[in-house]
Amino acid sequence: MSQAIHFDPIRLPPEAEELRIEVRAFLAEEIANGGFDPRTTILSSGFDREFSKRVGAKGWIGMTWPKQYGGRERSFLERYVATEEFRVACAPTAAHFTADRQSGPVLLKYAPEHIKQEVLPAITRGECTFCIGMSEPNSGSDLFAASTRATATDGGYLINGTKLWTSNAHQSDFMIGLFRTSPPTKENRRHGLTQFLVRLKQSGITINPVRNMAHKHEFNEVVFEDLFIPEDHILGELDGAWKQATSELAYERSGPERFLETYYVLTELVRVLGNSPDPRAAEGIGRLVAQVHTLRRMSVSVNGMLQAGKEPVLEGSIVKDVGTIWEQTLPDKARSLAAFVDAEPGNRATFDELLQYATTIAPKLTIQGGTTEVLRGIIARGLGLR
Amino acid sequence: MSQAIHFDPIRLPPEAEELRIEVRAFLAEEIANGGFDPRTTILSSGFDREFSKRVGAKGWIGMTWPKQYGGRERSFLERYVATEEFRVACAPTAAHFTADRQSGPVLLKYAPEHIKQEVLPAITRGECTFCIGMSEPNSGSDLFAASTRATATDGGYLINGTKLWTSNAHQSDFMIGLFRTSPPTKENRRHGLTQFLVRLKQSGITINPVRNMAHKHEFNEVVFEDLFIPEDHILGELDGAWKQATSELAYERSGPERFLETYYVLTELVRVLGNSPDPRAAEGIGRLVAQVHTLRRMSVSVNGMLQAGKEPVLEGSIVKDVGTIWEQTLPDKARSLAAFVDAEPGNRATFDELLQYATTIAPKLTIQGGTTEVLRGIIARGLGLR
Amino acid sequence: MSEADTLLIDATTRILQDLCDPQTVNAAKDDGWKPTLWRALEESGLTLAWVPEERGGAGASLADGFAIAAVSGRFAVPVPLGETLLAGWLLAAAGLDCPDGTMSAAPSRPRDRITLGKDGRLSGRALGIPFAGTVQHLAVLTEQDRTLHVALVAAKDCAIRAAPGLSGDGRDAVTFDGVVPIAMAELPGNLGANCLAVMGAALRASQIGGGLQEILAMATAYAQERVAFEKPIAKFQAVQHNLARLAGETAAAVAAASSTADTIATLDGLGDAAFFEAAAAKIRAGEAAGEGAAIAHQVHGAIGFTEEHILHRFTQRLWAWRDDFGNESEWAVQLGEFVAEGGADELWPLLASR
Amino acid sequence: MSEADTLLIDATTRILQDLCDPQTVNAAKDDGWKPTLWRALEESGLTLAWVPEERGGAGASLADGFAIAAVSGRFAVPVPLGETLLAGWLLAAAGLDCPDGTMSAAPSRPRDRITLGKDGRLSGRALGIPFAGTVQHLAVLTEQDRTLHVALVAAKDCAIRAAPGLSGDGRDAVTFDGVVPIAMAELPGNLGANCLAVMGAALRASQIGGGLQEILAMATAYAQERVAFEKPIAKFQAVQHNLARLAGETAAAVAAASSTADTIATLDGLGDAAFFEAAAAKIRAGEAAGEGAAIAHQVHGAIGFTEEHILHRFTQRLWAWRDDFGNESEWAVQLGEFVAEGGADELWPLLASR
Repeated sequence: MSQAIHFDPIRLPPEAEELRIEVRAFLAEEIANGGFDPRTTILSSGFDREFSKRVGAKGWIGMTWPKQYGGRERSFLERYVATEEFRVACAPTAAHFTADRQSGPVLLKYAPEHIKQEVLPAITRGECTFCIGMSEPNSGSDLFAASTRATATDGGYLINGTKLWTSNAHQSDFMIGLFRTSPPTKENRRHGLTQFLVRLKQSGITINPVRNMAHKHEFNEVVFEDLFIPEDHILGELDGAWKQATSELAYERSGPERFLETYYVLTELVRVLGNSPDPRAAEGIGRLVAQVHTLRRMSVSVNGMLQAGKEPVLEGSIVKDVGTIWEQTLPDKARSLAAFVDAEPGNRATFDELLQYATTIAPKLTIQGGTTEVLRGIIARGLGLR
Repeated sequence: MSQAIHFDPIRLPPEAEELRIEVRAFLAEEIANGGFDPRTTILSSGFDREFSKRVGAKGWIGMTWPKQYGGRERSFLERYVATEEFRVACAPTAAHFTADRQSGPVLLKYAPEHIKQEVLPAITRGECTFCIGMSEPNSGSDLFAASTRATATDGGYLINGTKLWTSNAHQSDFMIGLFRTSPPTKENRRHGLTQFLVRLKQSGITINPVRNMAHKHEFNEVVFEDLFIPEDHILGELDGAWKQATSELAYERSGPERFLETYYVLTELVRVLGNSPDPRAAEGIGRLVAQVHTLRRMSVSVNGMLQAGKEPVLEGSIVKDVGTIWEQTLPDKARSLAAFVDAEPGNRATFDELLQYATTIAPKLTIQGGTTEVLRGIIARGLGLR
Repeated sequence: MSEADTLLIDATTRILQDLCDPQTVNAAKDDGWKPTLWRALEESGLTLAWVPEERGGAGASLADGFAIAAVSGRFAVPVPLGETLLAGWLLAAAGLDCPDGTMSAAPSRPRDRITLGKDGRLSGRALGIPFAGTVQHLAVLTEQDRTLHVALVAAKDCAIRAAPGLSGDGRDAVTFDGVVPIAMAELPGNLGANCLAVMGAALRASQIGGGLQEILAMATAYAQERVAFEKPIAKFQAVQHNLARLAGETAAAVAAASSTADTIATLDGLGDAAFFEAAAAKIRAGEAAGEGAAIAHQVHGAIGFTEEHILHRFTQRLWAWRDDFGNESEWAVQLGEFVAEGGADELWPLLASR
Repeated sequence: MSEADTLLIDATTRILQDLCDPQTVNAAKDDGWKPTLWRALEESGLTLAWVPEERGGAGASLADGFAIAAVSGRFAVPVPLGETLLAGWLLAAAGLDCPDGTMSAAPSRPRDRITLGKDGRLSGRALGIPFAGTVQHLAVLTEQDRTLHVALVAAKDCAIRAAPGLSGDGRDAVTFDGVVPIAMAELPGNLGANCLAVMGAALRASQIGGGLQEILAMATAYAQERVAFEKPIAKFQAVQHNLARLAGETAAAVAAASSTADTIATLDGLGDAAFFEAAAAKIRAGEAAGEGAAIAHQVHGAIGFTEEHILHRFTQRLWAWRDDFGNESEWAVQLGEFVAEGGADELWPLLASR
């Protein structure tokens, strides 16, 4: 039998709450002076290099990293607070978020020193955008089916093949790519894949847009033709990427972005339902707020336990499962609760616009970054069932 | 790709509606003269041999069967109407329902003539109660794992082993039992089981009660020790029960009892919510009524298509899946909708009592007679996925 | 039980297969295919199926029209076929002649009211009118001192604020203030204020049923093709159960919609039975649209979320259709109030009467 | 963050393991084990953990008491441990001494009111009071001219209509008309009319969290033992996903409950923060109780539906606990009104403040 599920009731420390005040002030000023517009950010990809540079200047990208690489050595709970404030404010973080959350920590752990010194400080300055080259046309949920080859050559590797669903590749400087350096073995089908740092701004790489059903350019197909990558751009163990995949997963699964993706719908729902909702509307708000509060408390708890050196792996996966299902169903619940809100001009135009957008993007929330099916398999493994 | 899902919008024919009037008059009189009490029937097992005899006298048991066996050769839509009226009136049909729905049709198809002549007319008179001996301690969802042995002996078989979850065995005259006559083969693990007619009122059979979580005696453990069954009590093909299992399944899966098991909760909910419900309550009622109406129309349609010689096998399984999930979740939805009904004495006492009972029995509705998991596997097969 | 003309259904299916194949439409660079499709539908009489021959229509049965709607759902038809059918029905019901070309009907939202002044001019506003920005005419249900009228209006005479809606077909805001109808007549006595809502709901339920049938087929086929973890995903129990649930939602929508269509086709006028069935069908089909679209997307994974895949042509229309002519909540409150008024002991007789 | 005393939790766990093992209790022929259990709990000071030592209690922290409640949930404790804790807290809050023996607290339903007359007699009625039919005393929150009082009442002085409730523990109707309290005192100013509801909700949420943890463990273990179709059912993806969902519901209940307990334990009095957390916890834990119980039963199949299996000891209490001290709907309306009053732009600051 597995360990009991546990959530320490962690509160954010004073330094995190102080940071929150700073972040809020920054965001308010950004909005006031036209630095970004929340509505536009929601409806677009939220990619804004200038904004990212301003965030970097504040020291809020890679803020948990060592100072020698441009980090601020702040706690994960401080990062948590900054992340949730940026998310709720609908700020355009796409140009730095992937590097901040995923790629930077991978480099910190696996990159050679000269690459760390080159790339990490640039990330913290908001000057460096990363994308993740994992999925392929025939390898989505099953990452270990990846077939894009990295063939050994003089001083490095030649890459041939195609990555798919690569968010923001067309606007990125780097990719962390998963390539096949050896065939899988009989004993271990996960063997033979290696992570590489890929510099995207060079020949040998063709990036084709894949528009989504909201008609936006978010995904890409990235085609590699004899792209040379020097040997020192290998991140971690040759053929051993499968050992590295789980290193930062608890953080990645339990962040506030795992349940706040459609939070703006709740804000606008409360607005259109007004200050004196009838019992039907009040009950609906109450249940939604109870859920989002609980998710946030779960998420804070996992981040706090991680900071304290515990390993809440099962709890982290659960946050993502429950959180993504919730943020996915939120638009439908909001639609129903707002059914009787009067449609006089101005009353619900913003709500309707954002609801329509959220409805359209909702399907991806339980697919991207690991489907619900895969995630529940992971939870089942955590329960000892697999 | 499978055939598209289809539901002919079948209406009940005039003769069925005439029968409905008769059945309603009968039930109203029964209630009026104390023949049965709906509330008591809900809270008990609903087993009443005298009532069954009165129903038999009206010609409403085995009503679709040939007249030579006591049947009335009425249509399946007429039987449908009688079944739903009995169910909604919460009449005590347990003493005849199993024989009427399942056992009688099996006998009609597979029993030798002299057994048909002996047993079927007795069933139609309401004098003969059947139970179904399928499940065993280690064979629940997986019926083909049954291990109770039928060993060939002079002129028949000796039965040894244990059946479990046998509803009403302690009050039944007969069982249709599934026993192992041969081991399974490598090619076909379903091979080797045979259906037998078992006379329960004899030695060699021990029936032990298994109380349910509502503390009621509904299930039994039936232990066979060298019970002799004559050869002519075999129903169908020796070792070939697996070929027979599906014969009447579409009827069995699509009947009104597949979604009306907790219908009384809806009736009482409408009562406690009153004639002028607020939007919250009205919406709740509206959605529940839309669903039960749809289920009923699906169920009528499947029965009508069967009567017309079509084979809506997939549709029948879907009725059971959607229907049992609905009747299972109904108590919880009703609880929530009635949350603000005032508790003044008398106002909601009946509702609360029945709701509590329905909450307690709800878990079994997606387990008995084939779990949701098994049923969805069957639907998936119908879709061509397996 | 009413029976639709199978020849007519086959003809509709053929036209849509030829000229409105979702794959071809999705890949088209411009809207050049639209006039061709519309002409074929119009020439075959499908667009005015519900209009008697003497008023310029095809004089098909009510059952036929609902069957056309269901087929249009199976193709996620992006031209106002259902809307023109409905507008034609409304005009014909009031004894008005029908123009050629595309039409839509207003109002769609239950609380929108359009009134007819003593000066013969309309006033009021209707939101979320499907295709309003692109059709030639609108059939409008309007009131004058509690008397119901049907008005034929030229779309160009109205102030229309275009909104693409979820499907891109347009869910436009139409302001009728000051508009003088092209023609007008009183609604006959056997139809009430909810007649357009009831017919619209029944039509949308039929389309949702058709759309769900198609995404069930698509998702089933995709699950058998797509390989993950070295086997077709159809072999995973989680995928099988998701598809079984999608089949259940599809079944419910199809059953509720065809029951409603049959009720309207076989009864005279649109009384309580039609209201009850249409309400139940719009609620249940609307719920199924939401659940079903979510499951179909989950089975398809990332590919189903792309512009180039046709799944969104269906799911976005399913989402849009559930909002038209009353959403689930609006109909549920009406149905709940109707049931509550009858009382607990009348609920079963009501259900059994259907 | 508050920390409960691990020694105390261990002690509670040991007593319950020894004297209240669900399997033993379930198989017991009579209630003979109950006094033994109660004595052990009382002697170890657990029953009056929330009462200061000078008032006859153990003087444990608020965090300790909630930890005891969570453990009691893990054992589906069928004696009024949580209820006596709560009653003791209420009496102590008003500065009253606590009697020995079993207690419960009233009212439990949000709309029940008990008033104190000028003649010093109570009037009013409270429904669904846990264990009221078997406890010795009741702690009652009562009003006199808008001033809140706490009264200690002998159960035998009240008119009690027994009802077993879902769990069999008793959810009894208590009529207080004419009852003279044994002792009485005003509620201090830092507690409001909702104090008993807030503490009761927090307590029940903790118990629900504990109960869910236990049925998750039971269902997980059963799935690994039970064989069907020639393999442990734990190997079926459908069962794995059901258990993953149960884990999610358990996690939500546990997280919400422990957050609430921590809030109450670390703040002074029961202000808006305690109300907000308790409301959210009772809503979310109540939802989890319903979903979780259904999943646990589905995984267990027929065996879990029998009297002889202990699962129902947990699921029936989960169902009962979600009704006590305000059900999900009642709390949700209150919470929704609170949020709405603050307005849309204050929601995030409110959430972030927790």
